Parts: sequence; structure tokens; C-alpha cells
Amino acid sequence: MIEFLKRLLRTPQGAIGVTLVALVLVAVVLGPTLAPHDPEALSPLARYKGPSTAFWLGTDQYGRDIFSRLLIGARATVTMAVFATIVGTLIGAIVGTASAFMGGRADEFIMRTIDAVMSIPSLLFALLIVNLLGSSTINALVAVAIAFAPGMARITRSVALAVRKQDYVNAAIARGEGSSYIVMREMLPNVIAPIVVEMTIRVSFAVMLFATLSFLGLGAQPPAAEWGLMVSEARRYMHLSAGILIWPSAAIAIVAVGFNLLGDGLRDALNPRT
Amino acid sequence: MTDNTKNAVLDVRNYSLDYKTANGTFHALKDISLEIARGEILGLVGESGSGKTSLAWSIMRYLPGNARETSGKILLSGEDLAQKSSSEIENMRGKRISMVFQDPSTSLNPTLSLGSQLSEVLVRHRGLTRKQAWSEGEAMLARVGLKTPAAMMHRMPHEASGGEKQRVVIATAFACNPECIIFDEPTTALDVITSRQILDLFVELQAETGVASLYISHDLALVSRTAGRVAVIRRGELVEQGSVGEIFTTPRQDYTRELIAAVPDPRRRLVAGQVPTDAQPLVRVEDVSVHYGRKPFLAALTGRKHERVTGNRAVSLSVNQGEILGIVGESGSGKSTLAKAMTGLNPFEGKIWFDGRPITGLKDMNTVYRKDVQIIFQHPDASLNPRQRIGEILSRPLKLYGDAANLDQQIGDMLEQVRLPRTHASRYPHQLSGGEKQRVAIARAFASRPKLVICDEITSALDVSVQASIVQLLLELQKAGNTAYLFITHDLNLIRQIAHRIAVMYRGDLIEIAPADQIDSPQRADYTRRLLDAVPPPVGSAA
Amino acid sequence: MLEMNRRFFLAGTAALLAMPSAGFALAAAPAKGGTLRISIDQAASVIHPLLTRVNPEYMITELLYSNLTRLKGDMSLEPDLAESWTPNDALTEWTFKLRDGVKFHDGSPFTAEDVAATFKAILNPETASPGRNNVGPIADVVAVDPVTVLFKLTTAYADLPVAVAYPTARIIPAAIANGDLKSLSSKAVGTGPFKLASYEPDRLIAVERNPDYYDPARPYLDRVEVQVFPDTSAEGSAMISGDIDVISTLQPTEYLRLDGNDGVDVLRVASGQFCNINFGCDTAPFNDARVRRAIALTVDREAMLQFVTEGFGTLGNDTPLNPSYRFFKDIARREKNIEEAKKLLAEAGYPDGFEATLIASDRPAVRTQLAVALKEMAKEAGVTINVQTMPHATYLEQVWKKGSFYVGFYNMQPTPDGIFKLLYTSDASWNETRWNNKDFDALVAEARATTDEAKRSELYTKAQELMNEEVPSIVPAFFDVLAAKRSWVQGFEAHPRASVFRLDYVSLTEDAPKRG
Amino acid sequence: MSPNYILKRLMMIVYTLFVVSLIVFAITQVLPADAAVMMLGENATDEALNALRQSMGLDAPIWAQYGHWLGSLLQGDFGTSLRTGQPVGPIMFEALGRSLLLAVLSIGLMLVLAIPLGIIAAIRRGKVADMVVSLVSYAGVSLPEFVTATLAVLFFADLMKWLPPTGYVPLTENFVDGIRYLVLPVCVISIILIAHVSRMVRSELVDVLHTDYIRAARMKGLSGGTVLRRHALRNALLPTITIVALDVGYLLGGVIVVEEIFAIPGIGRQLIVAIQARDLPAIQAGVLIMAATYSIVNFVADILYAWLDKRIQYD
Repeated sequence: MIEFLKRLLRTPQGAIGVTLVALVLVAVVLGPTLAPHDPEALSPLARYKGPSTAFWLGTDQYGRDIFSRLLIGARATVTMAVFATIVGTLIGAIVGTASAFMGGRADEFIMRTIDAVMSIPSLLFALLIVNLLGSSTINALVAVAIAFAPGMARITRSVALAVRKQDYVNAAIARGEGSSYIVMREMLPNVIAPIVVEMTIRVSFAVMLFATLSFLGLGAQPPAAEWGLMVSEARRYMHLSAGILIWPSAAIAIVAVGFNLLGDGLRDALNPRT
Repeated sequence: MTDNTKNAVLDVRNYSLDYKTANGTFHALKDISLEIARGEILGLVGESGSGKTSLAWSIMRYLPGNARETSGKILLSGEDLAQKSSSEIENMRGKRISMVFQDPSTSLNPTLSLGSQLSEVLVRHRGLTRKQAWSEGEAMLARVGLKTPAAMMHRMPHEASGGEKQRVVIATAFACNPECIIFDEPTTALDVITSRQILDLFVELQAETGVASLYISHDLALVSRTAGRVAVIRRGELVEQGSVGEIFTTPRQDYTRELIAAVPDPRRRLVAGQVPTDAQPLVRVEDVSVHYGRKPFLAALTGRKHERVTGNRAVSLSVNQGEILGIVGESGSGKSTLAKAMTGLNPFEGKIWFDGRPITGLKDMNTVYRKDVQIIFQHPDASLNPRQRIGEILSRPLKLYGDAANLDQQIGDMLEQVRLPRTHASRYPHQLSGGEKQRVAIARAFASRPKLVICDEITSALDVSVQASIVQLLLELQKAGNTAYLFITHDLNLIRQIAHRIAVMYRGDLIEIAPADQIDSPQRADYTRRLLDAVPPPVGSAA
Repeated sequence: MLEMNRRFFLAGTAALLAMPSAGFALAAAPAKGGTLRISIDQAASVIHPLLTRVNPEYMITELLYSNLTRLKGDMSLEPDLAESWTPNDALTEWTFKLRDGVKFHDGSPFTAEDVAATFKAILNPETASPGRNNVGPIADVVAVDPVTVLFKLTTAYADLPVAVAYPTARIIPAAIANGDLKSLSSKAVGTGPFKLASYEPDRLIAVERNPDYYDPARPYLDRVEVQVFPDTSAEGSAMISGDIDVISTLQPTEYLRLDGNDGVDVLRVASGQFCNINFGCDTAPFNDARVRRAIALTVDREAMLQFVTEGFGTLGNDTPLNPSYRFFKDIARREKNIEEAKKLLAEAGYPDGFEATLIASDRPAVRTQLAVALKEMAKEAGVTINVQTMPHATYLEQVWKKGSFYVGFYNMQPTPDGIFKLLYTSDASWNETRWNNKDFDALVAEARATTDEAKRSELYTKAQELMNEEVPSIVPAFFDVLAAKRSWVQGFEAHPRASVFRLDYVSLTEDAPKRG
Repeated sequence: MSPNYILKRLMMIVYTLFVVSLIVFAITQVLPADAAVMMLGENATDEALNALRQSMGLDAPIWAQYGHWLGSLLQGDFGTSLRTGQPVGPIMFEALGRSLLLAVLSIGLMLVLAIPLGIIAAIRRGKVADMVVSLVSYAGVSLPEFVTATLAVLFFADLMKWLPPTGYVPLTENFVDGIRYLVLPVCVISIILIAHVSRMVRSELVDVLHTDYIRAARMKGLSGGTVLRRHALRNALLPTITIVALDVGYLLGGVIVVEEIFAIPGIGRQLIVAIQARDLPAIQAGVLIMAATYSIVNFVADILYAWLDKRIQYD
């Protein structure tokens, strides 16, 4: 594990990625305790204020402290994105691995259907689902998860197929191992690594997707401090105070870049060749 | 070029090469000195990692960024290559010194026609126009013995056979009549018969052009009949160097001796002659056929019948208690397919009788059968799960077939049985060497005290010396448990050493089965004889 | 005398109203010609004159059709297709004299028949016209002669001339009204100042001058291009870059952004347009007036005015009327008073407050802003409000008129009666609050039929006081109507009604960019 | 590449569209909206509504409705918009045309930028240039389109006044203006893809540069440049075809947002409006058309790939 972390930190991507993500996680864990102000308290007299000692990043259209809102919002934003990705990945991984293991017509059928689903752009798909379920953070989460599942299924399958051909799987079959053991102990451990990489990178996509849903009025609900929502609300006020738009955007950018870099780092670190 | 054709064309003097790596400096070549005169072939023999390829790259001046040349020089016709500018080097490559690679299927660009890949070197170095180069190229293809050069020029690599491709590569190497050519295992990737033909071609062209040749190979036997002089390299150092005769008859170094001893020699039989053919064979394979592939969509749609790929065509054979049955054949002859069928990895038609019990398919292969029939694969790194410790890998068969009592004890014993330290149980496969890994695989196979072990090319990925020791181990285990082997290989010499009987397969058909000692008798099938002719006569006969 | 007064006030006559309204007298004689680009903030999906529902659609039909009367910038009436109108003494019958020689776009003459047919169509439930309940208590419409129409009413109604100016009361040919009414979804046959040139609901609606318009002077413009801008910020940018000449409805934030840009004039007019918190007065806990009043008491109205209008508005007092309306009564304003609120809640049986979900549609955005602000303000009185926003369509489908606690948003209506009958009486067309207060109904009904100014204002005052006491809905603030134009645009004014644009009075100066 | 394969792929497209039609129909069935109400508005009386429901066959069982819808679909009738009362098909296809223009231009720009970046990164692997390129690409993926779009408008239009902020002019109407209006949206869309594709090109090229045949080519005395041109690029760029095709899905998604902000009346706008107005026929048509576009693009890509890379044998 330690040795693995070393490998991870050796690449510049890995190093920067870990740092940024760690930064974000701090906000997620300690955000509420660190926040200097009540993120929802209105102050009519302190609207559109620039950065000051009282309000480090200034205040928004309700005179709320942007810095506090960012800290609080980290939970809503990041955990949601991570969670949605994990759910989507799990669904995808199960379907993909199963499909690969079954093979033959079943595999064909599953994959064609997945292709079909994937022909609907994931944003559009998410849009439809949220409209269906009604706009709320949880529903957005479900939507993103569902939108992600097919892609992940596809990737998992291709990886699983490669593993499936390996001789140690053949050996297991020849040994007369049960399917469950083969899938769980022989295949899955070797499938997971690339999946984790893909997952990490997709977290940033999830953040984007959430933000975009909020922009289309279908994501988190005001006055939630979800970053995407903050940005999309801010667009209306950006001409009165640029900070309202810039800070949450920057926060999102950090998450996105962080997870992307981390993903690339992981890819190298998990790659046997390096 | 001066007139000093007497002197060495290629002259490597006290050459040393290091690689800077994350965990310290690695000495790839230490004080190497060798010369090749015009018209001479120097065989460079060494096992994997001995540095023979590094030497090739240093001669071609194609070294990775972390390489450091710590001493010595490399002279081509007296000119120090180290002094040359990169553009000079580029002008030299392919013109004055060229190279033939191991695997033609990877050394040719899959998306360019063979012709363009051959002619580009002529355009580059002999300043021909594309047109001239093309026709010149045809001529050369004819010269390397390709039947339809004009057509071959237009083919894409995937449209040509391995042999044809390698001929094109050789043609390219000879294209500009270089002074020196480096052959890096030029036949290893090819089938027995093809490689024989390629070898003949090489010898012929070499004699004709008198090019100074450095012939790199791991195969002593092969080198013994191509090269005039041999240099043995080990861990970056030249062990010894001399004429083929000296080296093979009176080797001075122990390592050389071991190497020579390790080379399989049909005359040194390692098993007692015949096993008594008892009334009922252990396994009887009856008309087993294997087909691949599904009906393609259109065929399924139109109901048009279509020819499925055939792996095995009605193969029948039997193995007796404690017998070693060798199966030989070129790639695609269906040896492994049979093995897969017998272990339930391939669906098959026909019957397999085991211990008098009929097996018609996967469903019949119960625990008993699984326990009694084990398989060992070619590549140990592929057959051992990289994410499981040796201990876990070895524990599986124990858990599956009976006594899982005091596992650690048993696993330890298994490891010792295959000459591995008990401590290896806690290691991961990638922490072991190739030979060690294969030993683990063997240990796993024998854990269940099987009656039949199918060995699918299990030594072909290993170095000669390692191969020898593995074979040694296998034979001991065989004697100990009177286990029967189905030993699949393409190495005739090896199989002739250890098998009781040898089955020859070709394109999915079983050609014939013959006792090992009578495999070379003149009344064998034609294909069998061609195979035997193709393998170089074993070492020593040169002397 | 009173008689005179009454006639003087009620009877519109061309003589009186033909003169151009004061606003324009100052401006230089309008130049003719040119193309005006005006932006709207959502697609004009419907151009059927009887079925339009939102301001952008009203704009289009206003360009293409005419009413009998129309509202001027000061909310007073001006004749359109009608030249004059007179009621009977009981105010139960109104006679409209029509212009002669007016032609529809298809060349057919305009007569009283068309008026009759149009109103019959509007009143026909099958047509499902949104204006059905807003054009007055009409029993029957009779074409007396080609230029005379008689409106028979079910009750006395003083405001009919204003009611017929309602945006969905555009006059269409009888032939179509009695025939293929649907055909007007994609074509336009009106008597309006402009003819439909091209119609792309989501991008561009272009109209061209109607040479046969009854007023030879107007319209001044050759062509009007109505462009759809889904994104308000983008709309502002387009104005700055001079891509568009007029923004018909402007967000306060964009107003602040555009203000001071040279070449851009921002326009502002006080209006009765408002956002309110609707209580379902038939469902607990809101069926208790004390609870409603308590929540109203938590509102800091000055702050709210800032939050939802950036200060571009007037304070509300929980009635839909403000100084922009005639008959507005300035009752003592309800100020924030948490103590009082807590007390009322306790009396009502909620000593430690309660929890409720406040629903706000996502368009326009102020709905959400209002909800979020109220959430925080109500906190102080121990009332926990969960804000839930939803797409407008879902809102209309699931909450509107059904919900018991949600945010509404309304244009100013031409008269108090208009807004009361629209939202608050038991028989209101959109009885959102289900307040169903008999006394209130009675007051409004009586006021309708009353002609005496003093009496009327007294009745409306009572009504407002009652409403302010009962709080069927919280009206914290009214919005000014904001708009913007390039300086080269003349004669465009922001209209308090927000659904009136009067583009036929607009002209371009010579420094306007020449366009195709 | 056998006719067999082509036929198979075509059948796949048909299947895809079938599945999509099921999905979209299912979704639109349960969307919280009553088609009749949407059409007649809030003021419709119940009689009116019921009458309309009858005429629209909304009272028929679901499967019957689906059958009917699919049937008319096959006759090229996408139904009438509940919002505008106009036939959906023509509107959607016109919109699709505009979106495709946007998409094609974006892909074009993206390729022009991404491929060189990827190549530089690959040959200067691990060097500064490589880092710079990856930073650029990360910048691309670090913000959602609607933010980049907003910032782009603020800077290039409001501040610099170089380009018109938003809006759309058909190229047929005025080519120059049309292009000027397209510049910003095209840039915004391509930024996202540049990141992905340049990284793709990089890794592919890195792999190719390590193959034996590249070494072999160098050993023939060919210069690095020649080898790159003649041997490496071709093989490295082939896979990008498929990747780009797959990205079209993401692109169409991005187009939705960008069109919303830049007021481009493309299919994305149409869909947003349709979804907001619960215009079911429009939603169905829009989604189907998008899916079809995606499948066809990928089909073409596969054929192109198979045609360019003779190695692949499809059955």
C-alpha cells in the first residue's frame, strides 16, 4: 500500500492530483466546522460584497458568505458526484462482468442494448430522468448514475473479456472451480484496477453533469450550496459581482482537474509496465 | 571503404554499457570484445537477459535515453560509430549495416504494403525513384525465393505467411548490399519447417554476398550449424568465444558446458524404453473433433450453411498409466486444442474414455476427473493470477480435492517438492523468475496427485538451462507418482528425449503415433520426415 | 351633473382620445421605415390570438391584430377598432361604434359581425381561451349594423371598455371564428399594424408593415423582427453589441448592467406586477388566518424588495393593488414583527411553529428568490420552510391552483376588478387561494356595478382592508416593469401592464443601423 | 469487410432505434404532464380535454398508443407539437441541420488542434511540452460548458467586442455573419473534446512509437520525421476515428447546453424547450433523431475504419 502510494506520488499527475483531491476532501469532512458564517443567513446590507476580512471571498446576492457556502457545499457537490459515479460504476461493473462471463448470445444481446442506451447522450438521458422523477439532488444522483452505467458496463466488459481469456482463469475452470469463485476471486481483482481509474476520471464528469443539470434548473434545490447550483444562480448576478461566479467555478475546476490528474496518476501507478 | 577486407568489418572493443534505472545502475554489457570479418558469421549465444540484444542496439546506435556507454568503442570497417552524427548514423543504417528482427509479424508495419516497405529503403539509400525501387524490389523478392514477387509486393503483411514476411524482411536487409547484418533470433517466431527454409536462405545469401553477419540466438543447436565462430554471453559478459568446433567439443567454461548439456539430444533418452501397454489405457480419446466460431449473421439469416473453423478432426489416441505421450506439430496443428478439449475448456464432439468412464462433454467432467486430469500452461505469468499470493494459488487444489487440513504445512511441502523455498508461499508471482513461476504451476498441478498431467508447451517460454531443470523435475515427479503425461511441444529433440510415444499432428489431423525410438525410421509418414529433417541435427555432430 | 360626469368619464370618444398621447408629443416627428429587432425571453409558442398566454405571445398578436380598445402608457383607454362606446344607464348593455373601412390582412372588410363572432368564440368553452373570464360578464354580442356592436351583460359592469382591451380579445374574421379556428395557430389574419412575414417559434418571428392599416400614419417601421433569447445574460450582451434594438422585458440585474452603457437607454415604470406567496386557505395550517398573518409578519419587506427586485419596485401590503392602480388604498403597512407572529402562531395552536414545503416554479427566477428569502425570514418565527423548485410545466401540471403553499407571479391587470376577479373572488378564473370569502365577493360584485366614483373607491377600500387582514396571499413587493432600448429607437416605453408594447408607435432615427 | 458485416451493423442501428423508441416512449408516458392539458392550456374545460384526449387516442391502452406512434413514425410522421400545434418532424430535422453544422465545425476545429497537440505531447513525452499540453487539456475539462460559454461571451463579445455575443444567422441568409455567430459556440464545444482526443492521440502514438516496426523502420535509416509521417501517424490516428465517433454522443450533449446559451435554434434547444413545455411528441422525435444521428455516425466511422485498416476482418 505504502509502496503503491509512492508509485502514485512519483508521477507529477499523481502528486498534484492527490494534493487537490486531498484539499477537497478536507473541505468535505471539515467544511461545516471550518465555515466562518452561516451559509444561508441573509444579510440585506451586505450583498455583492467583494473579498474582505469578514467575508474572505465576498458575499452573494443574498449577502451570504461565499467562502462558507463553498465549504458547506463541498459535501453536497463532491460526495454526490462520487456517490453517483460509484453507483453507476457498480451497476455497470456487474452488468459488464456478467455479460462477459456469460458470453455468446446473452452477451451479444446485453451489449447491443447497452449500445442502444448509449446512443442517447448522457446529459439528455439525465435530463429526461430528472424530469421524470422531479428535480432534487437525490433524483439528479440517480439520473447521473443511470446515465453512467452503460459506459461503465462497456468498459468493464472489455476488461473482463481480456481477463477471461487469461490462462489462470482457464486453469481455474480446468480445476473445476465454481463460477462464483472464478468471477469473484480470479476475475474481479484483475478487473478492478482499470475500473477504478475510469471511475476516478468520471467523478469530474459527474461534477460537470450535476452542475449542468442545476444550470437547466434540474439539479440541487436552492438555497442548497451545491457548487453547480451556485454557479448557475450566479450567472444572473455576475455583472454586479464577478466573485459570485468565479469562486464556485474555481472550486469546480479544482475538483475536476484534481480527479482527472488522480485518475491519470492511478493509471500509471496501477500499470504493471511502469 | 578502404581495401582492408582482411580486417574486421565489425569490431567491438572492450565495450561496456550501463542503464540508469530507478533502482540503481544496471550493467548491461561488461567489457565486450568481438570481431567479425567479411564473409564470416559470428553466432552470439546467450539466455534471456544476457545482454545480446543490448549489444545489437548499441551496434545499431539505437540506445534508450538512460543508456550510458562507459567504455570501449564499436568500429564499422574501422570507423568509430560513437563519433558519428545522428544524420551520419541514419545514412549508415540499412545501407552499410542492417538488421533482421525476431518476429516478422511485428517488425513489418501492418498498414503498409510489403512492397512499399521494401522499396522505401532503396529510395532512401540508393536514390532510386519509387518506380525503379518497386521493380528493383520485385527482383529482390525473387532473389529471396518468393514465388510471385510482383503480387507479393502489393500484399499487406496480414495477407502473407510468417515465412514470406521474414523473407521480405531479409530482402530488405540485403537490399543495399550492407557490409554487416545483425540477425536477432530470425527464426524463433517461425515454425520448424519454415525456420529451416529461412535458415537455408540466410546461409545461401550470406555465402553469396559475403556480408559479415552477427547471428544472435538462444538456440545453441541452431547456431552450431550456421555460424563459423560462436561467442557465449552471460549476464553482459562474454564467457568464451571460438570456433564452433572448439566450443561444442571442448568447452573451457562450466557455463558453456551446462549450456551444451542442457540442449535436448534425442540420443540421450531420459526415460526407460517402453512402458508395458496394459490391458486398459488410462485415457482413450475417440474421434474427438473441435470446431470454433458461430454461424455468421448473414449465413444465419439466409440459412446458407457455412464452414466452421476446425480445431481437431476426429482425433483418436490413448495414454497408458505412467506413459509420456508426446504430441508435436506446428502452430495451428491443433495440439493445444486437444488439450483444451480434454480439460473442458473447449466443447468437443466424440468421446473420451477415462479409467473406463466415458466423457462426452463438460458435464461429465466431475471432481474425480478434474482431480485426476491436470493441465499446465505455456506461460506461467499468464497462468498464475497476478493478484494472488503463491500460498493462495497452491491452496486452491487442496481445498477443492479433499484434505484442507494444515494448509501451510502442505503448501510448504509442495514448494519443496518443486525445489522452491517454503518462504515463497508469501510472495506474489511477479516476484518470481520465469522458471520459478513454472515450478509453482507444476506444484499446483501435482497437488491433487493426478493420474494424467497435460503439459502444453510448458518449457517453450523458458531458457534452455531452465528448461532442462524443469524437464528434470517433471520426470522425477512422473517416476514418483507414475503419472501419465500428455506432453505437447514443437521441440522434436526434447520430445524424442522424454516421450515413450510421439503423436504427430498437422492442421487438426493426427498424422501418426510412433514409439519415440522409431520416430526417425524411414517408413514414417512424409510430413513426419519433413519435420525431422527440419530440426537441426543435435549439437556435437558438427565436430 | 353626476350624469354628465358619468358620461364624461365612461364614454370614450375619438375626439377626446384621437390626439397622440403626451409621451410622444415631445419626440421629433417619427421617421418612417427601418427594421426593429426586439427580444423576448421565451419562445412565442402560440400565435393564435385567442389562445395566447404569456407576454411574448401577447406582443406578437398585438402586432398582428387589433382589439376594440387598447391601453395607453398611463393605463387610460384609447380607441382601437372601436371609435366610441356608450353604456346604458344600468351598465348592463354597452354599444360600441366601429371604424369604417378597416380591412383584414386577407383583404376582407372588418364589420360588426366579426366582433360578435370573435367574442362568441372567446366565450365558447371548447375554444378554451385563457381570456374567457377576463373579457367581462358578457351574455351576448349582437351586430346591430356593420359598424355597431351591442354587448349584453349578465350583470352591470363598468369596466367593459377596459376588459375588451384584454390581450386575448383580438378581433378575428367571423369566417375563421365560425370556421377553421385552429388555422390561426400557424397563420395570422388580423387588422393589426403588421402582417406576419415568417414564424419560427423558437428563433425569430418577423412581421412587415400592413399598408392597409386604418391609421395611414402608423406603423412607422417597415419590419419588426422578434428574436427569442432564452438566456437573459446573453440578451443583455446582444443589446450592448447593438444586435437588438429593444429588450421587451428586462431583469433587474441586467438593468443594472446595461444602465450607463452609451447608446443604451434603460426604461423603467412602476407597475402592479407582483410575486406572491399563495396560501391554500382551505387546507391546514393555512386555513387559519392567524397563521397566514403570522407568516406575513415575518417578512422584512424592505429587504425582500431588495432581494427580489434589486430595489426596482414598490413595497407590497398583501393586497394585489399598489399606487399604479386606480382605487388603491394606502392602508398602514404591515411591518416585520416576530413577537406578534409567534403570538399568533401560538394562538393558532402552533406554539413552536410548524414545517411546510414552499413550491416555486423555476421561471421566472424571482419566484425562487422570493421563496429562499421567505424561508430564512420565517425561520425567526420558528416556521421551517422547505423550498422546492420545479420546472414550470410540472408546476402548472401539479401545483398551480392545486397547491396549498406556493409562489405566484402576475402581470398588472388594467383594473382592480380585473385582478380581483382573476385571482381572489370565489368565482375567480384562477381561484388559487380558495379564500372564498363571501364578504369580499360581495364587495367586488357591488363595485363592478357601481358607477359613482366615491362609492366605488369606498367599496374597493373595504375589499383591500379585508384582504390585508385575512392575507389569502402574501404580496411582499411589486415589480417595476423594466426594459431597454438603443438610443436610436424612439417611441418605445415600458408599459406597466407588461403585456402591452405599442410597437406601432415606435420609430428609428437615422443613426439606427440599416438592416436587410 | 464483408456485406455480411455491413448488414449486421445496419440491423444493429435498427435495433438501437427500436430500444430507444421504447425508452423514450416509456419516459414520455410517465412524465408528469397531461398532453391534453399541455395543448389546451390551464383554462380548458373537462369536456374540451376529454374530447381532445379521444381525438389524440390518449385514452387507448399504452401498447396501442405505442403501436400507433411507431406506425405513424415509420410513415415519417413524427406527430404534431403540443406546444405550437405544428408538425414536429420538419421542425426537428431543420434544427438537426443547424446542430450538425455546429457539431461538424466543432469536430473539425477540435481535430485541427487536438491532433498536433497529441503528437507533440507524444514525441516530447515527459518533457515540458508534454506537461503543457496536458495542462491545456485539463483546463478544457475543468469547467462545465455553460460556464466556459458565459466567460467566452463576457470576454470576446462584451469586453473585446470581437464577435457577436449570441444568436444565429443561417449561412444561407448571410454567410459571413453566420460564421461570425458560430465562432464562439464552436470554440466552447471543441474545448471539451480537445482534452479527450489529444490525450487519446498521445497514448496511441506513444504505443505505436514503441512497436518493432517503428524500430525496424529506423533501422532502415529513415529519419525520425519520415518514420513519424510514413509509419507512425497513420497507425496512431486510425483509432481516433472511433473515439471521435463515440465522442459525438458527448458532443450532442454539450450542444444542448451551448445552444441554450447562444440561442442557436438547434435540436438541443428544441429538446430543452420541448422538455420544459412537456411537448411529448417533440421530446420523442428529438431523442429518436439524436440517437439515430449518433448510431449513423458510429456506423460510418466503423466502415471508414475497416476500410482504412485492411487488417480488420469482419464477419
